[in-house]
Amino acid sequence: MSEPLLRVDNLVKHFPIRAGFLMRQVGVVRAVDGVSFSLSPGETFGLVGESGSGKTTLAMTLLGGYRATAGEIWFRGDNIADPVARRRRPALTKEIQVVFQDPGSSLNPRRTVRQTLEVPLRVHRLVSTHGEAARQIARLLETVELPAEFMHAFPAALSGGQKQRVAIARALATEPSFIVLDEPTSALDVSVQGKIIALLLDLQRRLNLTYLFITHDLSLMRNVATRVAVMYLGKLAELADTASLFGNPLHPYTRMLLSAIPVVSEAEERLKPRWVVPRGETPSPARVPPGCSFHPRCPDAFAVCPRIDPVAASADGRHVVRCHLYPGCTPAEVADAART
Amino acid sequence: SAGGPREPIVLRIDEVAVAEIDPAKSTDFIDSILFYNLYDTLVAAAPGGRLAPSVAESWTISPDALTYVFKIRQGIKFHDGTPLTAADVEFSLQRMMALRQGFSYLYDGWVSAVKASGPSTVAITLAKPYGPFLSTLVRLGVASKALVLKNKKDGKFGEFGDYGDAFLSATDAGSGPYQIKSHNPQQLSVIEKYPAYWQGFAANAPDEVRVLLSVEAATIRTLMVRREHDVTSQWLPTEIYRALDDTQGIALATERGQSNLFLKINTKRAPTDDINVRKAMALGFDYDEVLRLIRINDRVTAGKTARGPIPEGFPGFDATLPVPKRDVAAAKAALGQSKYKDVEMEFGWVAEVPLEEKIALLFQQNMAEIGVNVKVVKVPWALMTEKATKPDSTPNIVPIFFAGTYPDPDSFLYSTYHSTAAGSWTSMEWLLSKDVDGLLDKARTTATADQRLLLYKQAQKMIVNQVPDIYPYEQFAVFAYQEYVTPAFIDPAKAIPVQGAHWNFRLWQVDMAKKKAMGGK
Amino acid sequence: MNAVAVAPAREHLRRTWYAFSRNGGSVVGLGIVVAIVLLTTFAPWLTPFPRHARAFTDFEHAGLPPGRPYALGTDTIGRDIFTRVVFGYRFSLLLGVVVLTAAVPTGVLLGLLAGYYRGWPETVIMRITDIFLSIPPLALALAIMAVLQPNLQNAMLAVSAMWWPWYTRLVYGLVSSLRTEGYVQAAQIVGASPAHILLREILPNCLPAVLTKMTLDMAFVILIGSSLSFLGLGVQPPDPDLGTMVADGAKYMPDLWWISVFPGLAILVVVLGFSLLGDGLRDVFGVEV
Amino acid sequence: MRYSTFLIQRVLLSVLVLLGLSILIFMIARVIPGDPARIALGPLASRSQIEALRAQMHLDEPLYVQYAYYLAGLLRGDFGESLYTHRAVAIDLRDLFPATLELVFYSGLLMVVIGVPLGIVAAVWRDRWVDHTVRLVSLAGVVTPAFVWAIVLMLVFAYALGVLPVAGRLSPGLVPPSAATGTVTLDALLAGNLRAYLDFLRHLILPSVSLSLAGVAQAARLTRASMVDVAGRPYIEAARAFGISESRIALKYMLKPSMIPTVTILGLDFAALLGNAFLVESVFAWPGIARYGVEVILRKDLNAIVAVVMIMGLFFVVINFCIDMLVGYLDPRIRLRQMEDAA
Amino acid sequence: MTPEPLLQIRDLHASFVSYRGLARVLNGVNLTVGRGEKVGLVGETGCGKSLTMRAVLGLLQPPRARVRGEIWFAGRNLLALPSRELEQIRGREIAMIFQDPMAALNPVFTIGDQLLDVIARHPKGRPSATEAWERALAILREVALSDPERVMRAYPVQLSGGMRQRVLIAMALVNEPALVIADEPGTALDVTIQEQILLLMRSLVDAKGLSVLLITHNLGVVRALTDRVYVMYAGSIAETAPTADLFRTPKHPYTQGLLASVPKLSGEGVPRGIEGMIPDYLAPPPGCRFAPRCPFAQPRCQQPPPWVTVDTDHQVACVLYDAAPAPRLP
Ligand SMILES: Nc1ncnc2c1ncn2[C@@H]1O[C@H](COP(=O)(O)OP(=O)(O)OP(=O)(O)O)[C@@H](O)[C@H]1O
Ligand SMILES: Nc1ncnc2c1ncn2[C@@H]1O[C@H](COP(=O)(O)OP(=O)(O)OP(=O)(O)O)[C@@H](O)[C@H]1O
Ligand SMILES: [Mg+2]
Ligand SMILES: [Mg+2]
Repeated sequence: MSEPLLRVDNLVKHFPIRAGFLMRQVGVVRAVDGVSFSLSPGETFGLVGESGSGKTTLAMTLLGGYRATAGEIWFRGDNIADPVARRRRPALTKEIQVVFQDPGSSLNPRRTVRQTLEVPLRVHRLVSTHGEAARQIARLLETVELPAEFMHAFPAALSGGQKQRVAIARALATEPSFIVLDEPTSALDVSVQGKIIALLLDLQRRLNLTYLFITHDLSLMRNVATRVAVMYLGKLAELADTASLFGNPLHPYTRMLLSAIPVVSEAEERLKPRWVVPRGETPSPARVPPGCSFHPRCPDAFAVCPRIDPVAASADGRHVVRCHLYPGCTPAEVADAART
Repeated sequence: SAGGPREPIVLRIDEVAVAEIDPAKSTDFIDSILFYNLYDTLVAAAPGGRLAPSVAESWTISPDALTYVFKIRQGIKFHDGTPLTAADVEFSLQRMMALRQGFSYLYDGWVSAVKASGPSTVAITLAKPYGPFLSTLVRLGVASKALVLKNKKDGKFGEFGDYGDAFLSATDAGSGPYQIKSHNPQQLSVIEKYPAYWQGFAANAPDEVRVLLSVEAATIRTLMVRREHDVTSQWLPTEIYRALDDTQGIALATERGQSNLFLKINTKRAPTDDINVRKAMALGFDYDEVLRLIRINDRVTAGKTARGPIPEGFPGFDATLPVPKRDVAAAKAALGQSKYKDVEMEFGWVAEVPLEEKIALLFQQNMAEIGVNVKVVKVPWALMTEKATKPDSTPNIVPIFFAGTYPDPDSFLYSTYHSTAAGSWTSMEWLLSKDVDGLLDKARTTATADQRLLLYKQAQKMIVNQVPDIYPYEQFAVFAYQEYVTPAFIDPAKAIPVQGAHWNFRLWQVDMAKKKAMGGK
Repeated sequence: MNAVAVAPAREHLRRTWYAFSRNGGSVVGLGIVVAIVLLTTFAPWLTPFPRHARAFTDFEHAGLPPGRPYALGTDTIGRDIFTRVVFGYRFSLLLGVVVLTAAVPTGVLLGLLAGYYRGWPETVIMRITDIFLSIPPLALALAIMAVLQPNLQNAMLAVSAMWWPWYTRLVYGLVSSLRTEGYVQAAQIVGASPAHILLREILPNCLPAVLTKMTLDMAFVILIGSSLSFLGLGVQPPDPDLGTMVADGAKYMPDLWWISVFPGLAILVVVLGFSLLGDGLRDVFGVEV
Repeated sequence: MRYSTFLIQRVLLSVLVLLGLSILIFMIARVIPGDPARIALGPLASRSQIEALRAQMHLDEPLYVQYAYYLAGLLRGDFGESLYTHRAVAIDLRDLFPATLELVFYSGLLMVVIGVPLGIVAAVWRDRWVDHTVRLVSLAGVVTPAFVWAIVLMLVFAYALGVLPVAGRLSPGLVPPSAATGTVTLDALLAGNLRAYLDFLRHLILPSVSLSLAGVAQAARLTRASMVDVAGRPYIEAARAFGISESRIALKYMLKPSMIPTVTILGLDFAALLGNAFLVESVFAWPGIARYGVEVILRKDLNAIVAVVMIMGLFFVVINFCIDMLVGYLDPRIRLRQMEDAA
Repeated sequence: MTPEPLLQIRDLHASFVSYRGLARVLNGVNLTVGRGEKVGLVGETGCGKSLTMRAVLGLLQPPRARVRGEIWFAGRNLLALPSRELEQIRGREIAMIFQDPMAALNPVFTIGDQLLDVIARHPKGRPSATEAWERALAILREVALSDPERVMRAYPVQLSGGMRQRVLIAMALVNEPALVIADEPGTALDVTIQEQILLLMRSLVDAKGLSVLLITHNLGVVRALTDRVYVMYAGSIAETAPTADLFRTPKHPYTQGLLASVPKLSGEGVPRGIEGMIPDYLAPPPGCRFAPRCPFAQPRCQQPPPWVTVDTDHQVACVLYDAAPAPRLP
């Protein structure tokens, strides 16, 4: 395997919780709680997981939007979790880009599409003249399938999907090497989504881009990701090659997810695992259950689950899972203790 | 009527600025009004600028004019009931000289000793003969030594502590016809009758006088019309006097012979250091237009054309000086003689006195007609006093109203034209003339009154020849008053040409019945 | 695609004018401002007594009510009020425009910096702002005057010196809440410089409030002319200045009401003009197309 | 980090601000043109008198020495003596500050109680006649200085109609309530003297209205502008879709987010009233500190200048603090941030 | 069996005044939701789905927007209703779940504050404070928000996108309106939660006889939840059919393209979507607005397309099926 482009090592991001007018800190949200993985150049790393499990927080921490509480993020040999190191590398903003989940608020309501798109072009000196910028913006809009006239529009006049396309155009503008796609197509219809995804894949192939792809649409994930990680309450539950994950889901949560995928044909229904009835409530990351955090909802939970947090382990070195059902996941000494 | 408490007679007046009631510090117009009502002075100013006995029943002057012995009147009581004695007079003068504020400069360097001997004799020894000395004693208010020392605070005057500095700024220790009831120097000062006053009161003299301080002209006017106010200050705009005079039940009174308007010309700054320029200015100024400017209505005006630095009615007035007249041709001719070509000058007027703006603009227009370019600048009073400290910063021309403070020509001339006064706002002419100094010094050290008068006339001629000022007009102070009030000075025979001295409220009268009838509140 | 061929400048102008003129008031406002500018430019030819704006006294005709030939009456010096109002616009507008162009950018910029950067820049800027806000304008003006020459330029400087903190405070408050907006984060992530983020992303979103305050301040600045000229700082007599005319004339109410009422109305008109204009500009900077 | 930490930090910073202010105003007071001794001694003082006073006031020493003297006095609770009233500055402040504070308080109340609702009304009925009227009238409010309002109101209500008193805080006949706090409101109410309080309110109407009109107008316009801005936000449309009544939308959903600029500017306006009240005070003979402040500045009354400015500065600091609190209350994002800063 | 209609949109037109001219977005929308029916509305982004719903709620205000047509709801034409009466309907009889969860929540109030305001408008009268609080917690739990107490006290910034979305769903459902318009309720949710919510909506609909109008891009969700689907393109309805029908035999070339664009779980790659893009509303093509992108376009497409009934309850606006002309919708 080639040298990883990005390696995340035991990354932690906690938010304090405050309440009342005096805003006392009453607890902590463990939004990201010890996540490790690495990305090779050119791959599409899928990140799925339930809402609030910390995907966006993870992405924002990679992007430098939040300061990591602990852990390391290595990007091309630099630990960019350290804000000082990040500042030393201004080019990071060119290399790492993002398309946000929420198109409405990521566009400045008082700036036209053109003004918004011109920023990355100018910042990274990708264009020098006014006319060149206009041409480049028209080209960008064309790649995201918006008519060039839209460059004069304000976000308020765009539909949700149109806004998202502008956001994608903005991310593409810097010709980055790594793009975080935080639910980039969730506001788009399937037709446009198809085009955008195709475009993103084209670009990836052409420019050897690496994607961190966050989505709830597992059907889409199935088709774009090379590897998929499943996140649950700030931790990775399972990480595997796409085919392996969809074909042989190990973690009960993964299975629960896959069984709930809405599909459009009977043929696909048959591809989903046996339906696992979702049960219980999603725990809050502010009050993570002890032991395996999934145990209250897990159909297969057993005695050790509420007491001990499993560790990640893999039988084949590629399909990693964090569940007591699998060998190696129960910490050795605990397992020993349980045996005696 | 006997029996039953009578409704107190209240007189309400107003004045600008803060009121200082310490006799050793008071100088301003309003200070003077309160001063003369709260304190008895050693010598009193009388109508026509004469001097009259007061606390000093009589006095004798030694032949060398260096020792003055005063016989102190017995039976005068301070407001706390204690008798006034020679020791109090001695104390008051010493205190004034020690504090070195207010009018103390009149004694500074002149008085070498003051000594009370017994309850009724005070001897003051001078370092050299001092002609105006007796006149200046109209500003020596007698405070109770015992009371002041009882209320002294810590201070730098050794056994005298702060010399009652704080105490006398808050209340009085006098023997005058009125005593402090409440005093807020910025807002309202209330004085009430001291019934045991030795000289008595007029029949309907006010029991209480309320002095409202620093209130807008429009407010005073409203209060007057609502009959919630009795007598205005002399500082209202002409237009308001006119309106008040048109109001039923309100009349205007004027008071003359106290004050003069000077257009002080800086004789040490180009181009007004050239006497030809100054002559041109004086000739080019339109004195008649000034009269139009200060005219209130057909009956009342705020002044008349002046002849020189001293107003008519004040000791030392020189009736032989010519009445100035505008003569454009002569002015142009004088200007032609000047060494300056394009004559340009700065006219600084005191921002607090709106009337001066009109004078300034008139002057500007007049000068434009003879080819002099005048730049008019508005200067707040505090800045003006600062500018006055140096010839370079003193504007070329500044209008200043000056009122006599003791009944002697010296009051007008010395602080204006003597070199030692230079640097103060009274002497922005920067005359610095040895000859004038000589005459003024000589007049001071001359003992006999007639001789002194001659010297002062001589000095005035010499001064006027150098054109250090334009004298646009002699100011008549105008007051509006309710017709149920009779001010003491309404009778010209009773007018005292010294700032504040005639505002002796014990002689004023308020006709309460008439007031009721007129709807007074 | 021929849409790109549309000249962006013209396109922008068209949009701007559309946004501006959609609200009829702003066109009226522009009209008023333009009319006043023209009126003052050609004042010597458009007023009946241009001499009255300079050294001139005529106590014979002082305090005349509106009528002929003095349309708006005369003041206590006998000068035509109409003439002086028209000439007065010159100084008042100059004062207003100069002060606001000096104070607003300064204040806004400091507010942006303080609101955006946490830590010491915020503390330093905002506390200095506090100090400046606490100093009485009069003291500040006098102090500046003491150090510099008392002339019109320095008067403007003095007023600007007391004006900027208000904008700093206003913008600071706005930026504090705007800085967490998604688009600000987005701009940071594409690598936009802080200058860009502050000036292009955040500033436009502060403009409505700033513009509103500016139109009102136009009035306040014109009025402050009167206190300045009292200190001998601002416009000096006989040059007319609207603020001074209003303040001084008030003394003669109600008899000579015209002395202060007409200059007051004149200020009202120009401020109304600017205010309507400001509303229009707000629409131009606004979110809608 | 706790919010209380933020509060404590903020208070400490305020003390620092006051210290900085004292140094700055100390210097400003000394560069203001004019010789305090000369001004204090009055028109006719001689040069030697002036020299004597200058020495007494340490005016011939370097500035930092003067400041040290001043600070030493301050630590003894001594503000020095006013050259203007010849009284202890502390006494002047005690006499004058409560009256102005009271006037300013009621004016501020009017600004909020009248101005903000007017702004709301104008925003809700945007582009209708109510809006146009409010906007035009508020402009008139802004372009007319408080001083002119004072005169106009006085002429109408006291001169022409004669329904309201003109000068002072209480009718002359009325005994002033015991001067525990110096404010009539508190003193009268503490003493249960309702008659005095009502009389005071009658005296208060004209000055407080004149003083607050510009602020009322400003409040109305600022409120309207930001309400209109907020009205276009999606969450307002959402609230409407949930059937929240228009009045509740206006008074809650639009008002709170739109109050940030209004609160900021109005708060400062309020604090500035303390200094701006001087002409109104002199029209209505209100025994206040604003007039005193202007006089002492013009007379270069060093001790009084510093003391008055420090009092005003303290007021500003307190108001500023309240603005910060209020803005934090209005927008939780700001509050969250304030805390992070304190951390 | 066609249920009694609850919402009936007839020939709805909407246009916007813009500096470049008039944008005619909605171009004769006809749509009916029956009582107790679950209807899906799908269509490409920007085709006017949200706009139609805003028109229903009376949120399109002149002078910017011009709306024409009829919107009948429970016997009243909403477009002709005075605003006060409309206010009574909103949130009680018709509730809307907004597309953009961040923007739709007021940033300066806590969730609790906003939710309680909605609860206070319960048609059966205002509940007591504790009752309202309980009801709020219950509904938050129902939309699968764990720790509802924290959510109630949180400000919108403190919640994840999905959490906000669920809060909005809770706000819409809490008063049990007759019609719930859900504008992309699932976009920000993971599939398990989405499923949970869809189940919840379905159970409410079934239990209380509510109607649902579900707007979404997710055709899988439409298939799972709805009884009937409308397909919209560029401001008008292209096709409508019972759900199963539509997924089995889509008629309109646009519908066909749309279905073909859905990525499949079988993993054969992401389909490329329909060629071309949605027209510019300032200058839409005459006749059928889809014609420029249609592989079957013919000269006849220059005229407005006919409204053809191809099967029971299955209608399509396309000349391809014109053989059996059917009367236009009433
Ligand atoms: N700025 C913040 N302050 C406090 N808590 C936060 C903040 N941002 C996010 N959280 C909390 O962190 C947790 C993870 O949020 P995050 O946005 O990362 O979830 P997500 O996986 O992206 O969810 P979704 O799929 O809904 O977007 C949530 O519980 C959220 O409430
Ligand atoms: N205020 C407006 N002014 C001008 N045009 C508008 C306005 N609001 C919406 N539009 C236009 O109307 C069209 C339809 O918008 P709408 O929001 O209804 O789309 P949508 O079908 O909901 O799309 P999405 O699925 O992306 O949310 C868009 O092309 C948009 O540009
Ligand atoms: Mg997220
Ligand atoms: Mg939509």
